[in-house]
Amino acid sequence: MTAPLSMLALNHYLLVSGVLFVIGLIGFLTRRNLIIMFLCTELMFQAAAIAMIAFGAYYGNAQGQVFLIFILTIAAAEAALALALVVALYRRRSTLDAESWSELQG
Amino acid sequence: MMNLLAQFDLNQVLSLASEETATRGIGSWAGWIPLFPLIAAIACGVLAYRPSGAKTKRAGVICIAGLGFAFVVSVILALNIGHGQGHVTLFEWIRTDHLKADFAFFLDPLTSIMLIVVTGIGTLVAVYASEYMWGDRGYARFFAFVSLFIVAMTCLVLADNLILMYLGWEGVGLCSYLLIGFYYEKPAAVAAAKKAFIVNRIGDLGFALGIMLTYLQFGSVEFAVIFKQIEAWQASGTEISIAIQTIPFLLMLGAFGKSAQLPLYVWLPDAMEGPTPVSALIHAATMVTAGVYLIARMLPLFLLSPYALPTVAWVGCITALFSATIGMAQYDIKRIFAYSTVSQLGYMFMGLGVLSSVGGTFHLFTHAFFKAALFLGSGAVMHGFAGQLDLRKLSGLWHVPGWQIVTASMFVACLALAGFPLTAGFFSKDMILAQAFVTPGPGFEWLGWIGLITAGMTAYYTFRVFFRVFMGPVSFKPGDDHHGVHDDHHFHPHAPGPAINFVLIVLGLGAIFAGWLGVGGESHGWFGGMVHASSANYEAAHEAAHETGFFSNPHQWMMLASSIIGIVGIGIAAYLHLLNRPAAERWRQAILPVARLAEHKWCVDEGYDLLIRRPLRAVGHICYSLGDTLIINGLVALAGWIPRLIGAAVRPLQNGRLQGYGLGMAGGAAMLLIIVWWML
Amino acid sequence: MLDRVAILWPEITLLMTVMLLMLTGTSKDKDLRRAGSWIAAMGLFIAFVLAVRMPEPDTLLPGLAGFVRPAACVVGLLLLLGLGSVDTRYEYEIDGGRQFDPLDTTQGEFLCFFLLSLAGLMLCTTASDLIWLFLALEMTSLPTYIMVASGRSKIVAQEAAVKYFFLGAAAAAIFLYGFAMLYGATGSLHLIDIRTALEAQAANGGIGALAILGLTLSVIGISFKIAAVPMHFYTADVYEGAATPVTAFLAFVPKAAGFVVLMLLLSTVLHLGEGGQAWPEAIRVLLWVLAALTMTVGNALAMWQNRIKRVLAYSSIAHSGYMLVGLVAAMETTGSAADSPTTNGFAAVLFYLVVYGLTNLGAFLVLACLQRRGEELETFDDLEGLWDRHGGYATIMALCALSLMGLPPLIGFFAKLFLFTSAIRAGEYTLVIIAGLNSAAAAWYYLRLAGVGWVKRPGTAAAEVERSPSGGRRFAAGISAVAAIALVVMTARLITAGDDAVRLRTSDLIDHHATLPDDTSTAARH
Amino acid sequence: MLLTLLLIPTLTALIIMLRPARQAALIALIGSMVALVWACFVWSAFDFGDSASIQLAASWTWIEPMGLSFSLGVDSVALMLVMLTALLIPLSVLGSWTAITERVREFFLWLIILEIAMLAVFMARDLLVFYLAFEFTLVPMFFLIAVYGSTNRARASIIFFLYTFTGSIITLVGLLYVAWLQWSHTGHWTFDIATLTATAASMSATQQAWVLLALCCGFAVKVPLFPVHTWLPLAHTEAPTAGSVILAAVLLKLGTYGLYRFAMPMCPVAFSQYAPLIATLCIIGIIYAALVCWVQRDVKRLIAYSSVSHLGFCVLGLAAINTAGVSGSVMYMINHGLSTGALFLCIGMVYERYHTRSMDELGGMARRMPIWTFFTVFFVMSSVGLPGLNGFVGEFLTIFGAFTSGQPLQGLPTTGPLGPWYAAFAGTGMILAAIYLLYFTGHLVFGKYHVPDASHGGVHEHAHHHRLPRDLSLREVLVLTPLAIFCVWLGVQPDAILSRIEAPVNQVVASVEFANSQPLAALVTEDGEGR
Repeated sequence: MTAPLSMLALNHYLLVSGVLFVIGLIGFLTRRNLIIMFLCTELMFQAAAIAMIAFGAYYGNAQGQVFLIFILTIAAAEAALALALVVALYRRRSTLDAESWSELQG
Repeated sequence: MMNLLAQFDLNQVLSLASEETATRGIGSWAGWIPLFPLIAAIACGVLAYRPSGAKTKRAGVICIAGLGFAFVVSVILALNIGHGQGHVTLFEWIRTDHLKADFAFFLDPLTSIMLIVVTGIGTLVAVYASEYMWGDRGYARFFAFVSLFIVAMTCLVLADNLILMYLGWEGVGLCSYLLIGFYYEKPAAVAAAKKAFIVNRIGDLGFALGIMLTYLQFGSVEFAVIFKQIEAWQASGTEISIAIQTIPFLLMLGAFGKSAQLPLYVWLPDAMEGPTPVSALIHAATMVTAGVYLIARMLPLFLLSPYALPTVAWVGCITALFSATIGMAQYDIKRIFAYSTVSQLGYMFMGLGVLSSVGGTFHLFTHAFFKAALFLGSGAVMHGFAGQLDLRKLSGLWHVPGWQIVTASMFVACLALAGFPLTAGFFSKDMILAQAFVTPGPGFEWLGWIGLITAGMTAYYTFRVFFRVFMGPVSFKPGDDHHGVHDDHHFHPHAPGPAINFVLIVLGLGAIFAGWLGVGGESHGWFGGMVHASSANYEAAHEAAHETGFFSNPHQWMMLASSIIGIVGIGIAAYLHLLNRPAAERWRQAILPVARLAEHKWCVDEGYDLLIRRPLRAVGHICYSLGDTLIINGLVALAGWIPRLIGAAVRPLQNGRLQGYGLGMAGGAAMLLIIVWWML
Repeated sequence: MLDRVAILWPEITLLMTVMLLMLTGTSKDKDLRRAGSWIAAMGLFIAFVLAVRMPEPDTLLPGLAGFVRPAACVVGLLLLLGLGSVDTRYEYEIDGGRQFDPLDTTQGEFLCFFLLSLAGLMLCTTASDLIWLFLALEMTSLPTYIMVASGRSKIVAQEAAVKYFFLGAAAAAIFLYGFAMLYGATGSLHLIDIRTALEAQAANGGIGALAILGLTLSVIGISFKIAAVPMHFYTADVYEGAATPVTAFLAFVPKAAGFVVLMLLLSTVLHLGEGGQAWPEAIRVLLWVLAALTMTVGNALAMWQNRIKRVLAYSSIAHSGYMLVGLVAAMETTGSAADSPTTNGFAAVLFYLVVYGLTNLGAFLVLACLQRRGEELETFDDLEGLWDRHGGYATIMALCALSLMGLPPLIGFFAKLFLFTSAIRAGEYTLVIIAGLNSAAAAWYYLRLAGVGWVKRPGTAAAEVERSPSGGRRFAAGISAVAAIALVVMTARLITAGDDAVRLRTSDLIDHHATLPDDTSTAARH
Repeated sequence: MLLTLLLIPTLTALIIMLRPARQAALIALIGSMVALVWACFVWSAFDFGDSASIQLAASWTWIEPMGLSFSLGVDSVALMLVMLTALLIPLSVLGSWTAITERVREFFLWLIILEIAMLAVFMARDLLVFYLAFEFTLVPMFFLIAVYGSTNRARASIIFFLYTFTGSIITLVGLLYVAWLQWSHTGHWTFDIATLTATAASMSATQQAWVLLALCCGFAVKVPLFPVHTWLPLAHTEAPTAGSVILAAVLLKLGTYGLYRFAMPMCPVAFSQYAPLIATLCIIGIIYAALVCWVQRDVKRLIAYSSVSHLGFCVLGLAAINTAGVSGSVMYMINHGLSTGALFLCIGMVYERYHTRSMDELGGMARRMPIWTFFTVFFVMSSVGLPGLNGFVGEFLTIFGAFTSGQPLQGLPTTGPLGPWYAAFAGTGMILAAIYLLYFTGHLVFGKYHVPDASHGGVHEHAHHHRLPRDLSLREVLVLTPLAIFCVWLGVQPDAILSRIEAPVNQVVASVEFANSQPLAALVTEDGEGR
């Protein structure tokens, strides 16, 4: 294993993952298209993955990377599910606009 | 009721061995007196509810038998009691370790006098009513209530402790409510009954608080214990605490409520709505004298505080004067006699107040006879003239055939009431007035002079009624009460029957000869002896009176002065209402404003209504509409609405838009992070 | 790694049943397809038998699995009964002569997702590290998204699925980030190592800010599963959109998984608070605020609803709030012998979970059993005069509603009682008062729910209400109503089991990490 | 022994459920009569020698870790209230024989369940069993009002339920605090009333004040003390006859019994500290409710407000903290139950015939219903407090207690926070009682006879369902006579009850006096305190 990450380098990685997470969150809240919204959630997942890797490197043990692998698998599963759902929705409402789905309220 | 009978545990009553005192076991007979009227009450009650009850006279007979038997026993007791005392305990009533009150009777000469008055007049009224009430739908019900009244009154009089007296006190209040409201279909009667009960209740509150304060100071409510304690204190000369001195004032409140004195007299004139026998029995002779009996019984306690008896005297005097003035201006015969009763009661209280307990009680005794006669006489008039009571519409009854006996007895009773020499009223009133001038007390001379003036007024208004109704040209208009249904134009009065005449004769004789009981011997004859032997006697100031009198002997002087005043009063009445009736109208015009005010009873009723009843009802409305529905329910509804308000605040966020939810979640998460960050 | 497999037998049986169901689900033979639910029931029963006998896993709360897994299986069985035949339209068409096409049928798959989600819940209980937690949570929630989407053919089901999926994914991202920060603060993913690291940090100068923030983020993320306040927005729409049996499933399984994971996560900082308090001050305040907000908002919003499913949705939010009170109360610090089971916060939460699961299930299944013109019941006027038309259902609904309200003789009261006693023991008087006032406010709509069937006469809408075909639902609803009364007798055993379940793992066991404590006592307990 | 008293009504309830609706009333009557006979049997088995101690106790462990055991036991005060309940249920069943026409079986079912709950409350020796039954009485009462009430019954029943439910939850928190305090001292959980009272009495004054506040929240709402009484008139006007009889006669006594059993012994120092405040609330309640009574036009609301005013006396007796006051208050609980219950029955009988309760439409019943008039005037006089009838003894003793409380009585040092002025103001309540009750009698019973619309009155008598005679039928007389006999018996012979409840009352008063005289050194150590 290479020398563990110095505190300074760790902060850089964490900064990147933080920014990535916030971008994902904002994208999720603002973009109307369902697929884009799903991609934003994927972005948030990856932000967490980067943080995981950074901490793994900082502590010099591989647990972070193990966790990454599982994050990717779950992200893939969710992608499959999301796309299936989006296809079903498109067949029903022939629009991908998130605003059209507001029948249930109160 | 049946249950009550079982409780009486007959053998105990009959057991001749009475507890403490050594009289010839006379106390145990006392138990019988309330028992018989009670049996009569139950029997009449049962009769009242059987449909056939109204047709037969049986109820009247049962009631007369019950009361008569009680009267006989009372007379035997009065003869045997001499100057001793009797005591019998029937059963334990309230027994907590603090408060002990048994259903026990205490008998002494004062009680036996009262018993004679109550049962005697009661029997006579029952005889009168058996004919007077005949034909009325509630015939049996009337006699049930009358006998229940006698039970309550005898319990009151015989009670050996204040709480049992309170039972009798409220019992008579209940019976007067039921009897005043006897014609329950007349709204005026129902209102009068309600008014009587409530005003009495105000007095009873004072009485109840008085009982509690007595218990607090003396540790017991039984007379024997209280009097023994007072004697011990007087012997040792211990200083009397303020609390003890307030007890008489509280008891006085109760007495004035029941005996219709100044502040609480308003219910008595309205009580005339009830049947006349009721007015005669309850509102003239027996119930209204309960207040006098209470003060007479508790006289030693009243003597403890220097200001109690003078207040009693002054209230009595002012009430006498006040109601005499109203009495002069009324036109309804029964109302006039009602105000005269209030006035005479004022005299009795004055008598007690000026330490002439003999005078007070003797006046009570004689008043019972002649006032009952007056009421029953006016009842006969009312019965005969289809409910007509207005003295302007009746005249010259003396000449109408069959009405001579009524007129004669009315004449004798009026003489007694006016205090004509040698009649019963004369002797009793004279004792009171004489004592007023003699006893040293705050302004007692003034009392005497006011008493004399009121005596004059009494004479005037009594004979105003007599001359108007019974003398002068014969002319009458029937009233609207189609008791005996006759058509109007050729109406002929229906003369009173034998029962009514017999009772009027007996009462007339009583009105004359009752006076002699209190004359002779050094202390007012047999009657004086009896009163002095009881707890109500008061010796001290009596002998000292002889030397310093206005003339050589106050009694001779007073006899002279009051007879002059009486005759003058009668003379004026004769002139105005017999010889020159239009002159009466001219005099009335002369003092019109005062006359009209007096007619409206000095607007006391309206005053009470304005000052007390209406504000209370207004407060009631405010409490209900504002207090309950608005404030409390409002607050409760508000408390109920808080969760809904929070809901309303949060609800817009639930608008169903996906990104709206996302925003909500992100915002919430951020807020929580800030809180946690702030906590670090 | 092999030793961990030894404790996973119940989950393995479920997975095998899933495989079997996938095969039978698509077979041409009609009655083989219809037998799917029986196979699932058999699988669940075997899982239950195994779960009871499993040895204790070597995790922070070793006893937790022994309590939650059997309970999950029991409630799972009832849910399965309640499921009955979801989305039977395709089956009708087959009967009506339509040519069977394996691609279109959803019956078999639906049961598979059902069992997978349950397996996910059971996996949560034996998690010993963050990865396992994350996977188990995702395994619980992913199948539910599909069940919501395919459970009902109406469009609202798809809308509910969309909302549920997207917000779920976002929440997952949040708690994943939290896990990352937790890993960053302690350098290990194993819960036991995290605990020792945090104990060390607590010993010298308090737990680090990164660890606290990591924990907060994960708590917020997981609170989506239990529908705690900031994350509660989806609940009403999803519960209303999904088919009623699915809603019943949603009301229990994700919530149970959420609370189990919360307990495991929070037990890393249990008893590490400043000055010997149960929680670090920041975490205590976080949980306190979550509990108070969830209760109040849940009840407040439930007041306004006129549709029955939305009322039950908001009432389930409120119940999460009550359970959070139990979390705030946590365990007695001294762990002394006198520490009676009834003042142990975590035990109260577990007990409440089981009781809430059963009674809420009953309420939903009554709705599932009835239908109006083929559609599910909507508003209160559908329920009017239920007593005159379907006496049994009115009684079940009344019993479940009154038990949810916490009316004394029923089991709901004892559940709330244990919460109150543990909160009082922890000194959280204000929270207890808030919980009390909340359950008083909640009484309004529960009373409306219970009383509407009895008090009013059947109106026009209610006249058309009649029974829905499947028999299983009636039986399941009946059992849950009986549980509301009969469970009172079992309270003593249940609460003691709960108390043993949440015994914190003492630190001395950590060194011989590898050897499993062959504690035979766990088997005997049930 | 006591458990069978609970089992009999449970058995009746089961039989009612099984048998057809026609027979429900009969079964309910037989069941409640059997319960009454058994209650008399319990009365005879009860040894009044040491009536202060808990007798006929029996207990079964229910939730062992919680220390909760289903334990029953009764001292003479509780026995009196058990007898009152056992007496009133058959009478109200008989009273509503013809009143209920549809959903008959559920009506009698709820009535019997209500009886079980009430009996359990009075017989409970375990705090939680008391609380369980205390709250469970709400459910049958709720359904009785909601299903069988008159016009806006839904609102009234919900307000009734929520008002009491909220109050009792806060009481639960108070009780749990005491139970927890006991656990933190001794280390084992128990809800036995005796042990908890001992622990509670040793609490510090501030703790006692808080616990007292919590207890009062629940019980004050149930008693209806002044500010929290508005649910009672609503519940009464909407409840069916049997419902309002039970509500007035027994359910209100749960509050006063709670104050007697828990508030006084558990927080003696705080209770005597706040007794003047409680007494003032009672007096305001007495006068306020009496004045409001006077302006009512709806007869049932009038009697409801009169109950608020009367129970003000009852709690005043408790606040006096001396033997006379407390025994007067216990007497009052029983007397009020009898007389107001009977009044509601009388009103119910008129309502059954003319279907109206407002004084504007109805009046002068005396002419057509003489027997009914006798009973109504009799019970009015009993509740006005006429000596010789039962109302007087209770009322006089409570006012007497308030009067002598705090005054050095002849040789008997009585502690007690009140004084003569409290008694004086409470006394005005006696006058106001006379005013509004005679206002009621004046309108409804006496005065001119008028009926809603004459035809209706006539038609009604020959109306389709039960042809009620114009005056009282034999059944109705049978309902009222036992109550009348009890009123007279308690009025003439109050010793029957006073002597029997002397011991427990003295015990409670002594415990409060002892606690007050105790220097507060024996403070609860502070570690038990939470954060």
